[in-house]
Amino acid sequence: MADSPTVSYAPTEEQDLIRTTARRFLEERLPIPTVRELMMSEEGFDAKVWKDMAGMGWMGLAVAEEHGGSGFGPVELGVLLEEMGRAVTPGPFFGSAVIATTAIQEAATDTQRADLLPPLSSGETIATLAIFEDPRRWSVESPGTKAVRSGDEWVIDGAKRAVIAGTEADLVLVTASTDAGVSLFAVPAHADGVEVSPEPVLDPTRRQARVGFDSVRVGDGARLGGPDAAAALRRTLALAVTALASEQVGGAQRCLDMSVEYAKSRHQFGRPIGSFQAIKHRCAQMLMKVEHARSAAYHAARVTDDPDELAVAAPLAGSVASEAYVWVAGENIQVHGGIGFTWEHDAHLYLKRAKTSSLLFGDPSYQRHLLGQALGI
Amino acid sequence: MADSPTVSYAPTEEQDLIRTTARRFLEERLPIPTVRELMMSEEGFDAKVWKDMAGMGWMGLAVAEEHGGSGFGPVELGVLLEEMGRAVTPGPFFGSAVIATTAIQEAATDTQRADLLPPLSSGETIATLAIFEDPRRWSVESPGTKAVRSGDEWVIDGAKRAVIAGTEADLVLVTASTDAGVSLFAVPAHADGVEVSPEPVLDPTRRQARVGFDSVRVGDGARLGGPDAAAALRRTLALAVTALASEQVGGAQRCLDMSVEYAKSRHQFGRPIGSFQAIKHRCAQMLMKVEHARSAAYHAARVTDDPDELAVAAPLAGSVASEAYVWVAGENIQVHGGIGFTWEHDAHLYLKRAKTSSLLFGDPSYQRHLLGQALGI
Amino acid sequence: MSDSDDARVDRLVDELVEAHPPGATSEEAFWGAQYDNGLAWVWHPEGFGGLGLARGLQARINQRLEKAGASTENRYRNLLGIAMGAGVLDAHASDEQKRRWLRPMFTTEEIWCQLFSEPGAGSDVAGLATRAVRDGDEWVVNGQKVWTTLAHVARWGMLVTRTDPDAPKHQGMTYFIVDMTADGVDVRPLYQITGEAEFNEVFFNDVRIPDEHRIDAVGAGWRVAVTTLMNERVAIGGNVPPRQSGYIGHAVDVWAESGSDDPVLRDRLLHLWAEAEAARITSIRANEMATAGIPGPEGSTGKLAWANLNKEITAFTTDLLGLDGTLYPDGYELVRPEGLAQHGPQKAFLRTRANSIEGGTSEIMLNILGERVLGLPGEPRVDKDLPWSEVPRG
Amino acid sequence: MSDSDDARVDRLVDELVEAHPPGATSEEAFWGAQYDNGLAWVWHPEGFGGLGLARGLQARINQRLEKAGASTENRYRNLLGIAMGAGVLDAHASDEQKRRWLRPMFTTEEIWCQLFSEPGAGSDVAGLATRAVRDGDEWVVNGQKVWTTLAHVARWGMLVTRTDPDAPKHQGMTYFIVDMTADGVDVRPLYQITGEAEFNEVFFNDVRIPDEHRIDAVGAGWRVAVTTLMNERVAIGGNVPPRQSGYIGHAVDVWAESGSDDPVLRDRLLHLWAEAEAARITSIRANEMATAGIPGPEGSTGKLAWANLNKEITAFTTDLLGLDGTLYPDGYELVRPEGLAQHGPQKAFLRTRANSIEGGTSEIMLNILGERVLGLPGEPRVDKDLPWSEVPRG
Repeated sequence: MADSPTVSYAPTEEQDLIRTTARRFLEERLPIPTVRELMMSEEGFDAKVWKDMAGMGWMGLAVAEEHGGSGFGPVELGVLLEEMGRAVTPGPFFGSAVIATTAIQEAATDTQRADLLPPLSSGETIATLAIFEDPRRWSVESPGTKAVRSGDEWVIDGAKRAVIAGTEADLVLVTASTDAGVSLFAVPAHADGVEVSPEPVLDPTRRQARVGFDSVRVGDGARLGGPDAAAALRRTLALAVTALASEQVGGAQRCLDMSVEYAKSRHQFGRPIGSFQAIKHRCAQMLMKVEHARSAAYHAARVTDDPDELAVAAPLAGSVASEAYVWVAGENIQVHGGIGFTWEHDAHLYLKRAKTSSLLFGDPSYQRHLLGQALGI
Repeated sequence: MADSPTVSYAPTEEQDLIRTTARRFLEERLPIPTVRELMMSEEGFDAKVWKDMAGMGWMGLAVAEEHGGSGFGPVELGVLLEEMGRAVTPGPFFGSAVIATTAIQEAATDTQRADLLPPLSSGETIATLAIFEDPRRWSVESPGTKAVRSGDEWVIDGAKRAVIAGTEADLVLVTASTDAGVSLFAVPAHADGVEVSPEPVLDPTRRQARVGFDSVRVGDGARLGGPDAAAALRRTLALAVTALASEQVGGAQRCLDMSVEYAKSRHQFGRPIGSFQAIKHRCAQMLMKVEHARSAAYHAARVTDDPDELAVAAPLAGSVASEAYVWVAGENIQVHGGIGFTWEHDAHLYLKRAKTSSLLFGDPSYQRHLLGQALGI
Repeated sequence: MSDSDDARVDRLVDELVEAHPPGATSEEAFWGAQYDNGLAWVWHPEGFGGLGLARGLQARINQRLEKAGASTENRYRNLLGIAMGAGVLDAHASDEQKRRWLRPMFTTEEIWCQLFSEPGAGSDVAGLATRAVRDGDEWVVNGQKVWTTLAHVARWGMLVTRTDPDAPKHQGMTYFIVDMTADGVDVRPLYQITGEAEFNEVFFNDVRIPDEHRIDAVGAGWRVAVTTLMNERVAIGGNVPPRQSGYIGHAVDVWAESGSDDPVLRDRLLHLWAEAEAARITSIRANEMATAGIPGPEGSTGKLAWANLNKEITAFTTDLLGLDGTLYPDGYELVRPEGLAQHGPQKAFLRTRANSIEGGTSEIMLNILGERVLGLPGEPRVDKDLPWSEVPRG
Repeated sequence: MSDSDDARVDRLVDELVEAHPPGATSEEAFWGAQYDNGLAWVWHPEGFGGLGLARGLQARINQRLEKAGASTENRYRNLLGIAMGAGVLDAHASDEQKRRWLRPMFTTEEIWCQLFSEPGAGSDVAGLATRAVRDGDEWVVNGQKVWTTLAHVARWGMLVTRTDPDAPKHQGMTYFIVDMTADGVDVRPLYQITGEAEFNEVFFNDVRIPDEHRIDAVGAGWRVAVTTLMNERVAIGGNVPPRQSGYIGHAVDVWAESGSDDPVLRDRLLHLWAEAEAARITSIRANEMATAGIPGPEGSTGKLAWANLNKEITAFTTDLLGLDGTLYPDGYELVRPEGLAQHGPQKAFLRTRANSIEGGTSEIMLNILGERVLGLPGEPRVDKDLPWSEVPRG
């Protein structure tokens, strides 16, 4: 077994700046009360805030400058997502600026990139990746959705679920089986035959849709990259899992902070509850899990250029961060007792985000399965 | 799913009597210091004590009176084994009086029973069941050991491992593949071609041997029961797991008692350590696990006449009691701190017994696999 | 309980049913007659819904009534009154108070609720801060209670208040029955993370309670509260669900529907199944022991075990749904639930998070197991003898 | 540390190696010369094995020495002396004491051991009961210490004693360097559940220590002990093992050898692999932060994490062996182990049970994380200000 590449985990000044700027923006523009309003609203996000996020250059943070981005990489994107996770930021950012944008970067031709990325980087266009169909199948291979050639067009039929940002998207990237394998097509959300139905979601800060394709016709140029996009799609998911892990760390850290704060101030039996070992040791274990998740997430974000290492690091981060966040978010409710179980308290926003995130790209045991494949175990 | 049969778990007066008598005998004749001597000795048990156990009627406790036993059942045997587990009683009792005796009761013909059981009930003969070969295969089907017919004899070739009481046994019951399936043969330990090699064991209070069979010739009468003993052997193992569960409960309860005792008397920081939640809550969790294991063990011992229910109850007891005992025995060391890690302290005797017991008939996940088969899950 | 008692209650039940055929009698009327015939709480004295017989006989009476087609629904409809309130009145109230309250309680004409927990007094109920100040032959109550079931439909509330802030916390409390329709009582739904409100917050703003609605002596409130909670235990214990029912049964169904053959998930399911079954048999053993009058440790582990199991099982079931586990079919509508609706897996996952908090947190249950069952020493107490007003709070 | 310092130590190392070619010099002689040239503990003052430079430079020196073929084995052979004892002497001892002890310590001519833990003082080291009574210019010591590594080969022991039983526990202690060959010092092997004795019990029976072997003031023993333990932390931290090494590497090997394809075991293995790798990266992050002078929470979780992981991994590996997991190939011979022998899975399973006890129990580590890292309040202390003689013990 080769040892892991040596990388530095300490943040650069630039990364610290991204963090402080992001935290300030989110505290001012998307404080929890605002998040709660949006999560109960029809749209689920605020177009004005979205525009201003774009103004901050967030949508193009990890996009090349030639495509209207700032040319940063997964580490900087991770810092931003950590802050968004901390603030349970609602809206299509993850679906569009992370997943869909990555898919285009990984799968599309140069011309297609030059065509599609700028409006995404500027936030004018919101895109989504529609890939999953069977609720327990997270593989990109041979989707049930089919694309058939007819003349110089493709006709797409099928249905996708768990389409993050599907309700907000103008552009749908959809995977479909062709004779050549699995291809990725860019389809306008308003194209004939495309039906987007919002789903009732456990985590109302991150909307999902089912998207149906009924003989949807697109030109040949709508196929992103070559006939077989499987490898690009696998890499896209690995990068999505890596990015999500940073968001999970941010949320888990916030849960730990809430618990520690409460354990210091809440008194029962004439003592702060944090002076009882049952609570103190729980918080200490939360700290350990958060730090382990952080390590796995930071590592994955730093090795994305090394395909072999990413194949190990991404599912490592996915499984560790998912389990840590779900556990910490649950224990945060327990530390708070009754109040933590109320709608008015914020603890549940994190639990719902945590549980959802642990399933979006495959549950921890599926992530471990991928890890095992990479390790030859 | 049919509900479980209604049974009573409360002990009868007779069972209470068996318990108190057993406890007194073991405290007088096999106190821990004696156990420690025997566990470091060549033989590993005391023939004199064995004789006196026989005198108490223990070897025949669950054997029919017509075969020299006292005609009690698995519940009474469970009570006795619970006490033996509490005392980490060394010697071949479990291998001979439980496993081998059960195998004969389940597999042998009336004549063979009438022939073999009396000397076992009286303790004159010590027997063992040699069944396992591959370290991770606990199924009775198609062993590698073969028995071939030659004239009016059988010729047995093969090797068995993890033969409990193999070092003490006069009579070896060995499973072997024949054209008809898997058969069970009774072979004298001193027969030509039988080689018994003692193994160095993790739990020195329960000895094991490898037993080799090199063209061992036995008469046709040595085959116990019909040509295919698979069903009888499966039932034998289910009953062995059931019996072992009671022994595990006795050991686990003793670990809990040791921890509670120590937590009350041991002071650190001017307080009994049991007043710290870290220790108090640990002990409470030990209590819960012990009680759950007891429930599963008692239930299994009470439903042995109902094959369908035993198929559920035995692996239930096997998995729950194994996990509980291993965990409780480990935590008992933790509660004791440094002293619990020393050879001179008794905690390790229980840990070693617990770990060994959890593997003898298949680890907990194998037991759960059997449970799933019975439940259709 | 002697056979003659068995025979007697059997006869009385038969007579009751004959005189008031369940089919032809309104439930309220039937329950009134049941009360008048001493078959409501058979261990209560005659004239107060009982016959002064053994408590164990009530189960026999209820079974016989159900067999005869009579409803025993009132025990659920007015759970806190019939299971807890009645016990409190029986033990601590004056005959006049019992006469006023027991019969309409049993007929469910008057629903009861319990007002103990407060925002500042959760695990530490004895730390409660709701004040009652005497004013002539009335008491004036100010404060807030939480986690109150049925408060929005209740006529009467069992209320513990602080009447002497300068006494140590366990003293200086007084117990009242408060009219929930009185001025200054404000009941608001308390929404949970499921989006439903099973509970209420109750605010008391200068609520006046006549002194004759005080239960037991001034300052005896903690003793009365303990009686209430003990009756809660008794009420909550009792019949054990069948094998593979409830959440684990649901998990098995979801597994079967999923058609999955993933061995890792299967092992997790079987692990939970085994733990649940062992806990279930433990409850059966506990009941058997309790009936035989030998309460052992088996009895004390159930609450803790089921809290953990319900949380783990429902979390597993949600995972089993895969991407469907990220959905929430009912949506978050912030409503009061209709009765005891069967939860889908996702709502069950959220709802069970409270199982390790409600009715005693798992941390408190572990203390109880450690101290009361295993006899381990308690924590050093910093609040026991201080005047309540000087105990640090927040 | 400035470049000129880097350059200077590089030059001094080169000169040392040139003057005493490792190949042609005995280890003791070389280490002696290294000490005399101030390259032993470079942050010590000149004349005491150092040059008064930054501590961080020592790593650079050691690497350069190793590259030049010189041995740094003494740091392991005399771990407790060179890693801990030297720090204590540097911080608390007189120049005369340093001159007496530092050089032979570094050359390993005199091995050192640490005498803190007692049967009655485990997690609560400050509760120790070994008495030292002044008698003229000597002290007479009686008591027992446990878990002492190397005591059977050590010449000197770092000993904390109780000299004033009537002072509060953290006061009234005094620190000595005791001659392990003195009359009345009785060293006995302490056998573990593995059947091996890595540790010793040390009994003191009227052992006389000259007052000039006292470290720091009478009553300052706790302060000196804390210095020792802090040096222990520094010593224990440091280089992180490569990925999939140690117990998890062994588990993967056993898995591969077993040829098993059991998906449940595979998931368990991968779960442990992931946890171990996350903990390992956390240690790397911790080192990076520490080097950068920003000690964060990463640093404090390692001991706890590895204790749990080592126990779980070795338990898993034993399960992986199936029936072979019930064997104990080495047997229980009650011997002192030869060096740091590589354990088979079963012995590793037993040995790691102590990982959550030795060097601070996991319960204590959780307190430290909770209180020092997260800033949670401590337990109410019943023993802090009492005279030690009145603190309940046992």
